[in-house]
Amino acid sequence: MESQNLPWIILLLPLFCAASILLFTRRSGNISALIATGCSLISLLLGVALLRLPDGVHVAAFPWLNMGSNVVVEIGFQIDQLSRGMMLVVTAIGAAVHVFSLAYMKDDDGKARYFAGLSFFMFSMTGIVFANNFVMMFVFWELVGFSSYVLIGHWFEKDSAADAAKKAFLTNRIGDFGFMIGILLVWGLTKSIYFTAIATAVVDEQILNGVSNGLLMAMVLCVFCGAIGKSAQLPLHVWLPDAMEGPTPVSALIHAATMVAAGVYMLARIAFLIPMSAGAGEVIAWIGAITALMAALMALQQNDIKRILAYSTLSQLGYMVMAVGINAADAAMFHLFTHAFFKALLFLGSGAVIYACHHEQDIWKMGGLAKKMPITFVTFVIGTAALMGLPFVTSGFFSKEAILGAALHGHKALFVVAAFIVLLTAFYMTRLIVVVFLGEDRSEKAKKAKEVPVLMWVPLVLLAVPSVIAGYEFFYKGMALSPAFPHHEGPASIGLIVISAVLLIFGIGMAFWGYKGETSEPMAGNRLARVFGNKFYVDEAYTWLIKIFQDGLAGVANFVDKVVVDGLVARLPAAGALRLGDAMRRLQSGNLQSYGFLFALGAVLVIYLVVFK
Amino acid sequence: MLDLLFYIFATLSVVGALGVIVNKNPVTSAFSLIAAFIGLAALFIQLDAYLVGIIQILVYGGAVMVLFLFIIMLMDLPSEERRKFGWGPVAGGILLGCVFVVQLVRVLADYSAGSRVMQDLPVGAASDVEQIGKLMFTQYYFPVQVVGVLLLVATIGVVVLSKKELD
Amino acid sequence: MTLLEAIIAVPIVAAIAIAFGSPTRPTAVAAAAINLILILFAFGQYDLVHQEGAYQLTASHPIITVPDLANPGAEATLFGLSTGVDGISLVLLLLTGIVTLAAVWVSPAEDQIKGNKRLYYLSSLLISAGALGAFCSTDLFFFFAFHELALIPTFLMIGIFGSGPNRVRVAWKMTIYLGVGSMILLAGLVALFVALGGQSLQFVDMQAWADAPAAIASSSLENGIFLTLLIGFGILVSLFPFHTWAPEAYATAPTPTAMLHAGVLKKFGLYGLIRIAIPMLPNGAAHWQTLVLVLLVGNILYVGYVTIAQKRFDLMLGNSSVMHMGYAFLGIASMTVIGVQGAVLLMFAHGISIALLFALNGHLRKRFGTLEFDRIGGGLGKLLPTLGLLFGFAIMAGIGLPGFANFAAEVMIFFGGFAGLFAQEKDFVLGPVQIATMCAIWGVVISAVYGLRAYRNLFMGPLPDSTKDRKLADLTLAEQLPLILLIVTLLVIGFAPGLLIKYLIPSIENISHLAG
Amino acid sequence: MEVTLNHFLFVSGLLFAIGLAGVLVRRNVIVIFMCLELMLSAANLSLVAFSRYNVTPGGDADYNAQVFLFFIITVAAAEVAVGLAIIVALYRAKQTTDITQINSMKN
Repeated sequence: MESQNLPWIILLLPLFCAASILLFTRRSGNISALIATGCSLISLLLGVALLRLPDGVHVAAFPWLNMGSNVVVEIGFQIDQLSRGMMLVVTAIGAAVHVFSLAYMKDDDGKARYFAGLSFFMFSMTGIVFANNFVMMFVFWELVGFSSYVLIGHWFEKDSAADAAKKAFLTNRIGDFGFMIGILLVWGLTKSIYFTAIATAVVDEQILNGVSNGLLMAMVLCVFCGAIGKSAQLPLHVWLPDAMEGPTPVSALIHAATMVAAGVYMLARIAFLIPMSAGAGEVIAWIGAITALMAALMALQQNDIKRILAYSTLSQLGYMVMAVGINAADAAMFHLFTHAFFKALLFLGSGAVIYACHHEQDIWKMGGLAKKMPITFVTFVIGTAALMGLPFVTSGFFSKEAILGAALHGHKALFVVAAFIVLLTAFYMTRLIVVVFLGEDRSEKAKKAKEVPVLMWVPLVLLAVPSVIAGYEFFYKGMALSPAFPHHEGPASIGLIVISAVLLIFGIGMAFWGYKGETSEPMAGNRLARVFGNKFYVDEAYTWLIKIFQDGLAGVANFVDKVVVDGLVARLPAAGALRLGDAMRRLQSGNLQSYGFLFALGAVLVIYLVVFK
Repeated sequence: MLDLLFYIFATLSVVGALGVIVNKNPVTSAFSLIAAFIGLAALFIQLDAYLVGIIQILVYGGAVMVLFLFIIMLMDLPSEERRKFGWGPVAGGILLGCVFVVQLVRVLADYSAGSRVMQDLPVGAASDVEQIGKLMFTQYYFPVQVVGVLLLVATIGVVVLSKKELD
Repeated sequence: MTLLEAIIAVPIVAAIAIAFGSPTRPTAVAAAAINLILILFAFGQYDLVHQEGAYQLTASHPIITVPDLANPGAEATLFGLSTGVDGISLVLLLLTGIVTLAAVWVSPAEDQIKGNKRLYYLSSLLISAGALGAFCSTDLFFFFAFHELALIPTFLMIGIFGSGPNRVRVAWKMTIYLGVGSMILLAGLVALFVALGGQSLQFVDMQAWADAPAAIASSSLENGIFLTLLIGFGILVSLFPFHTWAPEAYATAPTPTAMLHAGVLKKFGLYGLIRIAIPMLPNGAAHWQTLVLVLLVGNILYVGYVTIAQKRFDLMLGNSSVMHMGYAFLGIASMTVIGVQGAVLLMFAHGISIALLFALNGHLRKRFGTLEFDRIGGGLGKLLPTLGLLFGFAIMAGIGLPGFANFAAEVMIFFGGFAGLFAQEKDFVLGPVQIATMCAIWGVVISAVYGLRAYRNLFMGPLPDSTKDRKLADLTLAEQLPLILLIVTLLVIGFAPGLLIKYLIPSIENISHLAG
Repeated sequence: MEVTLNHFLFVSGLLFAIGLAGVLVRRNVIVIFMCLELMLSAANLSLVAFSRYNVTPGGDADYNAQVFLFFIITVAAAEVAVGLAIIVALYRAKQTTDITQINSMKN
């Protein structure tokens, strides 16, 4: 096998898998599941093999769309540290999720559709990771949105799932609206859509000198719009929590580890563009920070185990976006990398809990699961520790320190926000652990819970390993990712560690103190807590806005179309013609002789005009 | 002499024509029309168009008018009843006829070539029957065939139209 | 008889055969299939390498000749049955061939047609013949006349076989609307013919006259002619605000007619703009560019919101087809090679996808008798999984998901819109084209809103009690085949748009005055 | 006064005008039909007159016009046959020959 063909195989294998399920094994869920899982395992192997491919290796590209005028959109591959590392994440978590799903979706009717969707997602995500140009990235960008639609709407006969799928797709489309304009602006200004060519033109040739800052800012922020949609940043964050209507393994793969991180990945790809415009980075950083803060606050008062994790994902994505905004794309990618493992772990863990509790998702109906599900409990705690950034022993610690360090150097206000979020994270995650795993069982379902089957806990254990070690130097050496792949290079400063450790302990302690032994939400009556619990009423506001601006506008447009436009353009002339015809009809008596008279009169007139005039 | 004959036959045809339109009874109208056709035929003969004149009498005065009379009698039509005699159409028709005649007079007054007198035909020239026959069966051969087809179609059409079951 | 003449003749012959008693369905399907094969054969005959996008496979039967002014003693054709294809018409021929086959195929079996069964099949073939003739003609008269020919069967089909109580009224409305459009168009074409010297109705000769320096002396005359043509063609393509005939007509029309008209025949107007108005009146086109941009934004945004408000699937489809015409107009109005290519590709892609949607619409109507979202109530995904799957493909194609041809076309149109930025050197300013393009990109969001809403309301959610007990048959294999034909076409072109674009590029680069 | 071409033309025109007036004045459809025949014959007269007065270079009459007249007569005969058949059919349907009563084309 030519190693240059490796990326093509990684890209197309899942597509063929999805296509063959769609075409041939649609009726048989089990065969489909095995095909898809097999493919994902092969992909993992290939993903590891990809690490050996050198930087900038030439991979044959497919000229997908040759528009003429020297604009060619290729399906091409940019192989560098960034894409190799990201590919490892995608294939590794993809494989874990496939295996987990084998058990989780065992008795589902739409198993074939589910696995086809997963495979198709793997294909799309691979495309994003490998993309060497904007349009190709956009193509796969849309396709991940589509596969996410299919998977969120997997249980489409539930109203909530159907609505969530639609919401996710549409919200992403709004982001893509900006993204497309951004791509066009970049193309219009730099005359290229290829990342390397743009980088050369922008950084080396300074082609953008002299372009007004307003236009440059519009360009950067429009591209960033894509990330807002895909990575669920404010104000387009609303789809991600709702996306939890999908099966839990899907949430782990798509809505925690990979797809939502694509926005950050894209920003890291084009990080060189951000400093071109004064102020754009600032905007990006603040959007990220506010998203992180608000999401963390919302997470405090959620009662659905998956939603807590969803808001935590939002919060972490906000971190990464903030890091990109302050020109620390390395730190962002590092956090993306580590976060992918432990968040996937947490989601799969929550999936195991939900599975054990017979699809109960309310944390107040669980409790005391630590004894019944020890493996799940231990791995979940490891994931939680990584998420909180427990110093020195978890991967999350290093990556979060990298971001905090960058913020401390770059922007003090952002640092304060970020540090506060450390506290909040520790609080809500501890609350989750305490309520779900400790104490007494609070429902029949929780009482009957038992450890999940082996197919489910093995992925948990496997994911727990990188959750711990993915921050260390040796991990990168082993994976041949160093030195260019962003990773930990020692803590920024002792002070930073102390600050975050104090905040961490404070958060954990508060949560223990507040939730130990409680059987229902102790802060239920608190007005502020209610605001958090209701997600700052953003969804309600959006529903209202959509009602006014979209449906209202549509209604008005429809009315105008029926009455004004149709009236002016069609009915008014039609009425005029009818009136005129009515007048003319009086001449049509039906009497032959009057016609004859008129005819003869006409003849006489013609003679007069021709002969005598 | 010939001029006198012209005036006699011209008067005959005009009076016959007027008779067609003033008579209430269609049978009388038909007979007036025959008179007008005979006058016309005589005028044709005066123009040395013997064949045409004879055909005029045979076809129009004979066949066509017999057909008309047949139909009139077949329908057993009474004379036009005097119900709601409309002056409008009568006045309009007469007015238009008069206007037409006035225009005719003015046109003819300006038509200088019209004041020619008739020249005698050259002596020894072929008769009109021969000449017309030659033309019809050489130069106008194809139109003659077409007219033949037309007559056939008309015949069939009449048969179809006259069928009782027509509805 | 050349290949192109055969392509035009096959449906006409088949229609005559059907009128005289040939079995309807087999004849029609066979004719459509043969025609598709002939069209593919024409693709093979077309020389991409040497001809640089000129008309090929040409044939001419002069009807009236006049003395050639440029070449004393010789005769020049004033008008005659001339046929020929370049890349643009070739792509549209393929569209016609595919949609005709699918449309004839989805036509109901004879015993399900109420009324004259021969007329039903014959009309579809005649519409197809009219479209093929219009796309193949290189003579202004036949270009126009073939299109008119196709309008008659359309009228008959809607008036006789349409659904709903208003079918006759709707048929008249559409026919009068299109008749007025054709009349305005005819006036414009005559004016163009006279303004270009009145020597020839042949495209090639007219173009040669138009390319001469100062071909039309007065710029106000040129502008006036272009405006007339724009309105004439615009009415035929349902350009805002002349669009209100379309949704009702498509909602009422029987399935094959809706497929053929929305999918193929409507593209005639756009084809005319690309073939005649833009290349022969470049200054007029430049003069009215802003007006066209305003109108097409009306198509995309305004009609887009109208589409969102629809509560019946067929009306929604009709409006969405109007909306998507705005993209094609944008591609043309951008006056760039990329944009015009995108417009032609969109004509192809939209033609296939809207035909697909109307076919599915027909299947739904057959099963439910209604297309109101509220009365169907949703949840059909479990009940009719195959229909749901194909429907999903169609909806996703309609909203421009990558992988379908629609996406490639839309991307090209957007790039065409921004290609103008290249023209300015350092002083980058967003012009009206760019602003219109941004509005058009918002249209992508709008189409996702109504597309997904329709899918959500029809196929997702719980099954309502009203449909729970009904025995509804899923699509049979015979019913699936034409749909799959259309879907596969969209996917193939979506994955490899180059298959068609390589035919388009040389021909479109030939159009003068397009920005690179 | 010697008879000139104009005399014939005037008679022809007069007959035509009378026929025209008859068509417009009379209500009996058969009489109207007769008037039409009269108008055709009147036209024939001018044809023959021109034929006789516009001599060929040899001094002979121009017989082309007379051939044309044959065609006119033939067509007129056919027309009479068909027209009368229509009138009979119409009479059967409507029981009248009054054309003011035959106005189904209205509305």
